[in-house]
Amino acid sequence: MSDVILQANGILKRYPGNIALDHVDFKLHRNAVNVLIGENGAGKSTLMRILSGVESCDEGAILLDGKPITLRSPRDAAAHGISIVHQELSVMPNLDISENIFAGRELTRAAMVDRKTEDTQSADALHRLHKPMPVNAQTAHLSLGCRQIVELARTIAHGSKILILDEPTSALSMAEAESLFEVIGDLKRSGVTIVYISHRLHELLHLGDYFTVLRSGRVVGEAARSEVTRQWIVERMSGRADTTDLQVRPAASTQAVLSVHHLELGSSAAGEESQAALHEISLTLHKGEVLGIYGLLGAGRTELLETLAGNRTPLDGSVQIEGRTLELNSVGSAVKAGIILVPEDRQRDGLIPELSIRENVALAASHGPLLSRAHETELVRKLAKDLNIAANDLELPVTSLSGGNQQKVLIARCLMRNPRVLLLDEPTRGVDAGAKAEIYRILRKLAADGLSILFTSSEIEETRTLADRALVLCQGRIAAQFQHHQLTDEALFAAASPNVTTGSLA
Amino acid sequence: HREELSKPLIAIIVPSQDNPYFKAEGDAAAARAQQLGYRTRIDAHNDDAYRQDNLIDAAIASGAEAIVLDNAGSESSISAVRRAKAEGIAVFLIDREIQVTGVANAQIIADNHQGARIVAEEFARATKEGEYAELLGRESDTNAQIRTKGFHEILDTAPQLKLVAAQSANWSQAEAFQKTETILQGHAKLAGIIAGNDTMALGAAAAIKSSGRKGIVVTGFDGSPDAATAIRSGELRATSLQPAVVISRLAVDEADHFLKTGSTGKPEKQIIPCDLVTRANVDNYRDFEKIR
Amino acid sequence: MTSISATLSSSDRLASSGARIALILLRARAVLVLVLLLILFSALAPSFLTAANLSILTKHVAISAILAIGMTFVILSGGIDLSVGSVAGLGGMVAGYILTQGLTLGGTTYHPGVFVAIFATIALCLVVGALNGWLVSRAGVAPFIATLGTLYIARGAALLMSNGKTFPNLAAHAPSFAFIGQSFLLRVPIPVWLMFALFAVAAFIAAKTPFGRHVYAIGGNERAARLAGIVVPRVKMYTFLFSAFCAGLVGLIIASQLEAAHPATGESFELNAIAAVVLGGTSLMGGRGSVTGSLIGAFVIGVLADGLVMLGVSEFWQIVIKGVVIVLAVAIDQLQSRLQAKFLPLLLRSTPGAGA
Amino acid sequence: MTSISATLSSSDRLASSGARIALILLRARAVLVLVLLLILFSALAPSFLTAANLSILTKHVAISAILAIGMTFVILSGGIDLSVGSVAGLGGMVAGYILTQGLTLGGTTYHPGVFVAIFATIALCLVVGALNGWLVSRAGVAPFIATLGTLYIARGAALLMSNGKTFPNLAAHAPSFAFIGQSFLLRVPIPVWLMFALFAVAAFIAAKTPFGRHVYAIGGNERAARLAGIVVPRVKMYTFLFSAFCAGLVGLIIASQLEAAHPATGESFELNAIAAVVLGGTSLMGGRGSVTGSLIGAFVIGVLADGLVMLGVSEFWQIVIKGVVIVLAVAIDQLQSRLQAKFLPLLLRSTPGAGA
Ligand SMILES: Nc1ncnc2c1ncn2[C@@H]1O[C@H](COP(=O)(O)OP(=O)(O)OP(=O)(O)O)[C@@H](O)[C@H]1O
Ligand SMILES: Nc1ncnc2c1ncn2[C@@H]1O[C@H](COP(=O)(O)OP(=O)(O)OP(=O)(O)O)[C@@H](O)[C@H]1O
Ligand SMILES: [Mg+2]
Ligand SMILES: [Mg+2]
Repeated sequence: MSDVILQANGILKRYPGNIALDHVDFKLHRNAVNVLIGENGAGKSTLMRILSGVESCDEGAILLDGKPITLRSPRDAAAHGISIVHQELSVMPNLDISENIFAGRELTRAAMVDRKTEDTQSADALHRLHKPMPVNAQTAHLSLGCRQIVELARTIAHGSKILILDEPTSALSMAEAESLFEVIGDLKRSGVTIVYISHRLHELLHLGDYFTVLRSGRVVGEAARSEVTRQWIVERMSGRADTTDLQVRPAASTQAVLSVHHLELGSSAAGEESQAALHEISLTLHKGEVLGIYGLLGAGRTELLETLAGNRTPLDGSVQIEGRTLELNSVGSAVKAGIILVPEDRQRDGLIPELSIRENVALAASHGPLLSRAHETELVRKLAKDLNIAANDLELPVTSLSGGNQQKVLIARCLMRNPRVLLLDEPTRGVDAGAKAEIYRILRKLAADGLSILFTSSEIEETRTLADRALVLCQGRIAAQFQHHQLTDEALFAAASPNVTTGSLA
Repeated sequence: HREELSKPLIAIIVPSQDNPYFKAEGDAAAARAQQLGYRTRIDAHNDDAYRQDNLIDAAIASGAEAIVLDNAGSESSISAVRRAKAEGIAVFLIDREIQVTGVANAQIIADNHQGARIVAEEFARATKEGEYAELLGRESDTNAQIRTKGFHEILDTAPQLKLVAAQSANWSQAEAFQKTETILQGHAKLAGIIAGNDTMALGAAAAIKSSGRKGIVVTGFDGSPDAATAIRSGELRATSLQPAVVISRLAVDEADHFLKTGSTGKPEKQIIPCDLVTRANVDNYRDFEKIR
Repeated sequence: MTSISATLSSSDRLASSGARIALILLRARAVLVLVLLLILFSALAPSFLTAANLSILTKHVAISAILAIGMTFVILSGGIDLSVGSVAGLGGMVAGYILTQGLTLGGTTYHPGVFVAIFATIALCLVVGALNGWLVSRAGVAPFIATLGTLYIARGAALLMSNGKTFPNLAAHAPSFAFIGQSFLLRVPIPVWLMFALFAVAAFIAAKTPFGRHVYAIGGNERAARLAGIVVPRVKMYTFLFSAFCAGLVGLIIASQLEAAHPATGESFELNAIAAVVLGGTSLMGGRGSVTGSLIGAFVIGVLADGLVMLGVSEFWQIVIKGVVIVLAVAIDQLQSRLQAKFLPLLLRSTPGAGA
Repeated sequence: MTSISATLSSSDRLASSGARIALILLRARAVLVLVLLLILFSALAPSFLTAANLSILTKHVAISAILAIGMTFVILSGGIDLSVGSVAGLGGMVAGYILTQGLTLGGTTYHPGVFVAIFATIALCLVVGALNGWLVSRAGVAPFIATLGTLYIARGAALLMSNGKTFPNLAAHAPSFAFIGQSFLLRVPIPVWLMFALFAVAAFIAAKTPFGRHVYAIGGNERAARLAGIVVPRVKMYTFLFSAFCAGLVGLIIASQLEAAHPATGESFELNAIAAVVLGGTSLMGGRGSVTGSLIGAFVIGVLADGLVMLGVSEFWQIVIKGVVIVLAVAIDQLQSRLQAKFLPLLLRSTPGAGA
């Protein structure tokens, strides 16, 4: 039988506003790790959603072992032995781990769910992932990382021919990722074909057998591992933001704008999201400084920023802005003090999809009792120009914008309230290369104009490019602090990972 | 409280507590029963036969000696009454009958049919000729059905009267008001409105008043004090007074007699005629009662 | 970069026009149904399309319209208010009580004027509204349950006030009370004026004030709204207060029209109001909709009710038809927005951005 | 690694035990209220705690319990069904019609037996349920509106079947029909048997079958459920079918108890059913709750209703008290889960992982 197990020909996928996939041809090589690379928004997840029956393509054909198949639903895909771990978490928080693993494909005996078998199988799926967890624990109480593991376990438990992993490690600690790589090795040996998507080059080079590069919905390169180098990938992706013109310099002034002392945040297991705890967080942010916070997901960066933004109540510690201690009990109070957050998850915590661009920008900035549309439009237009928001009509629904421009809209929203301190959580998550570079430029300019900026990132690249100074957060504690010239991959990784196994960082 | 609890209980169940007629009915029964040394309880079934069923169960369970009931439907009440009888509880029906005999100890019925006929006759006399509209009660209620039947026995034989609109206002004043306003728009020459009860009649009268139309005859049914006031002021032409108070007292007296002697000493069905109340005799009545 | 902005500009043009079309269609849907009904009834009932009847009709619409306008903000912010019917009933009773019984304070009984009565009525209704707001925004009770509870409480209170009796001929006690429900201004009934006044105010608030925008924002994405510094609980509180205010007003109007206050008044009004809001294109999920839509929706319901009465359609058929209209109108709405989702991309097929 | 898994396992241990505590408390809440009521009424009304009365009480509870059990799945999956009351009314009327009028097919009239009548009733109710399901899962109409529409449609249909009249003494037409509502088995009323049977089945489905899990999954995160390959529309369809089935059963029971079918039967039953479900600790957002809870909730409502009647509490106070109980019970629930959220972190604070 041929080396190609699954083949997608001329896949075309349109979304209102843009074309996600433009006649993509994609080959899956039998029991190998097929790596798919591309900048944010390149179309990787869309392609995978189509191959896993979640979405249907507007044009194109899918061949399994040379025979055309139609995938109308995840069930169809499963029937053909295709399973996927989606990029965005899709666990059912009200179900426990084992229920989640078998949701939709329950094992039954005499029309009854066979819990015992499910539990044992779940348990050893988790075991194969080197991540034993109590299979009857509610997923609502799990960390993002553990939820990710649960989803992996789901696909493993169903023993499928083709396994698609869309950025599986984005939520994993180094060590957890390590054990995942071992599992992938096992699976490959046991004859499973794997699609692996990630933004972490060292992983890809470590794992991949065949590489495909996507750029804005098109295939721009295919090669086997032997021909692939870091260089090769980077060229194809051409994703490297052109940041030559960004001259980063140590903070001009030493005037502390924001200073945090011994901040403590309790972790809670209630509600839909678990939250990482924060311990002994002390930091100072100077006027016009750009301070980066690097860490792996789950490190607690979001918690830190949300606490500073008044959205979470700390157990202990004090926050001073320009010397004045302030009560962090509500977002309102933080905003009054001039601290505003650009949240991590745009869709979930940022945008109001029903409202127009203008309304989203001017959302909470009220001038007097009435909204003067003219005045507002003027302000928003000016901001849109400064931030170079590519929209020629501010009355459009904000959802019609691309990720990068949506992000700029949120930044503009904060600037509307002329803040002293701007907090950005993952400012370039899901933002494509061009826009990324632009956002860097914008942030630098704002800093140059005297705004103090505190941002988090999971990308070393980004931290290095943007930050004057960087803190590394690890499990809720500040693990290290680097001046700009000290920022190197190894140093950051070392500081960020609970226990490092740098061996794999080829 | 103790010796209050030791008194025998008479459960009084009426259709509703927010309608003056049923209110008076219930209160009169309770008052008499307390005079006679009984403990009483008033509940309302809101013309929901199932709720009535539950209320009777509750009465049984709380060991009532007798039940005075204005029932929720001549057919749908039978089984409940039968159950009470089976439990050895005397049931005295007031105001409305049920379709079987030998189950209730007494059925002291306000003659809705006769009442409907007399008010319809007065309506016909007053309206003389022309178009008229009818406001029916909740069409799923037995009384609404009996009354409209009675109306039509008279009015359909009056060739000079023409029915141009018949709408249900569900016994409600507000609904009668709106529907009348609309009907008036549809029929410029409307000469009269015959309503299935007083609250609807009052709603209609209010609508006519606000429309500024004159000389439209409105009649009601029940004989409520509010209706009496409206009759004095001429907004209502007539109503058919059901002797609620008399009926209730009779029922309680017979219940008392039965509980003491084992018989009511009266035939089961006693049909109490309704009185036509017009401007001429309105002052002879007060609170559903003939006072002179 | 160029390609991006290219995609955007072109897609924007389409998106915007698409959005506008959508908006117009959306409005159009309610309006369409309305127009159809008007034509139908005018054809079948000669006296339907007379000035006099339309004035009466509008007066009837006013009741559910005022409730719907109040309900709109609650629903836009993602809530629901089942208590409006009971609150209206309670309001009428309070006015009736004060006008007939007067207020007894420390032994002596005062007979305050109509304005005091009206003021007190609104005040009490606002108390119920505040209770709703508190339960939802502070105690975290689901709006459906919170307002279901107050539905019962307010109804029971109304019945207790008069021990179930009606407060009769208010006109006799306070002739000027008739004003709210019965008088005319420039040959237009006062309730209609009130309706349009409230509509104007509400539409203005929704479109032109920060509060209005906050309501939409909360309905659209409550988390985002909170993070943007909007004080969510306060906004929700105001929506329930406004809804209760409108309910109180309705209670006064009805009491004034009937010159009597009946404790059962307003039963199931809430369903009409909600139906009106939804027919008007407002989503029960919140964030999407308009006050104008609700007004139109109220007209649809009102016209349907009166028209069917005029045609002499039986009560039973009226009920069925009402149900069918509600379901159909909303189903069509859904269908249409689906079609839109389908057909927009096809328009976008030939955007340069994709090719770039 | 070690430290992380340590954090996890420990936090998990706590989390799960926390969850259990929560669950127990949650159940306990409804049970607590129930026990309190029972004690209260037994103390105040001597005849309350008699076998006879408890049997009657349970019979009354059966009605709202059966509706609540059916409603539970709809609500667990994130929907709501306002039409159950009307469907119950319609069901009774269908049975009544067939038993009294017979079925006329092509001129000749058949007088089918009780079983045919029952079968036909259930069948028609399922049709309404299917309509609900279709509107919600296919036409994409919000459950509230879809079932509000069918509420009117079914009610109107019921009234039209007999033109508003009652179908009288069914017992005479079909003595065996009395069985469903009036007979006893081992001195326990049949409706009570039906209630417990349905409860057993429903509890089993919810806890032990894939379907049950799918319902929870959809309520918890519909998108994730779809991605996991659960056929969401089908599941929703079944929930509405089951709800309609229960409603039909209630219609039959009542018709059999009254030996007559009244078209207005079942008005506002839906509110009792929903209240019962929510009192039972099921969240209107879906995903959280249990059939057992709904049963307990139904008992709370039933005991409250009967108990107050026995105490001779005035109808008006009954209404108020009902409202207060609903709000309080849910508010307490909220409060408690808040406290939990507050107190769990303090426990988790000192987990090794955090210290590592
Ligand atoms: N549901 C959707 N509606 C509209 N546009 C979408 C939708 N999903 C994806 N897109 C767009 O399609 C393009 C490809 O998105 P996709 O998620 O496949 O990118 P990706 O390569 O997975 O990016 P990332 O690396 O951030 O996951 C993007 O421009 C995105 O904005
Ligand atoms: N998008 C999300 N969905 C669900 N849970 C999340 C999400 N983001 C954070 N969490 C929860 O918060 C916990 C702490 O992660 P958090 O996001 O605060 O760390 P972080 O350092 O901010 O990582 P990142 O910013 O990359 O998410 C995670 O373990 C996860 O349980
Ligand atoms: Mg992706
Ligand atoms: Mg984060």
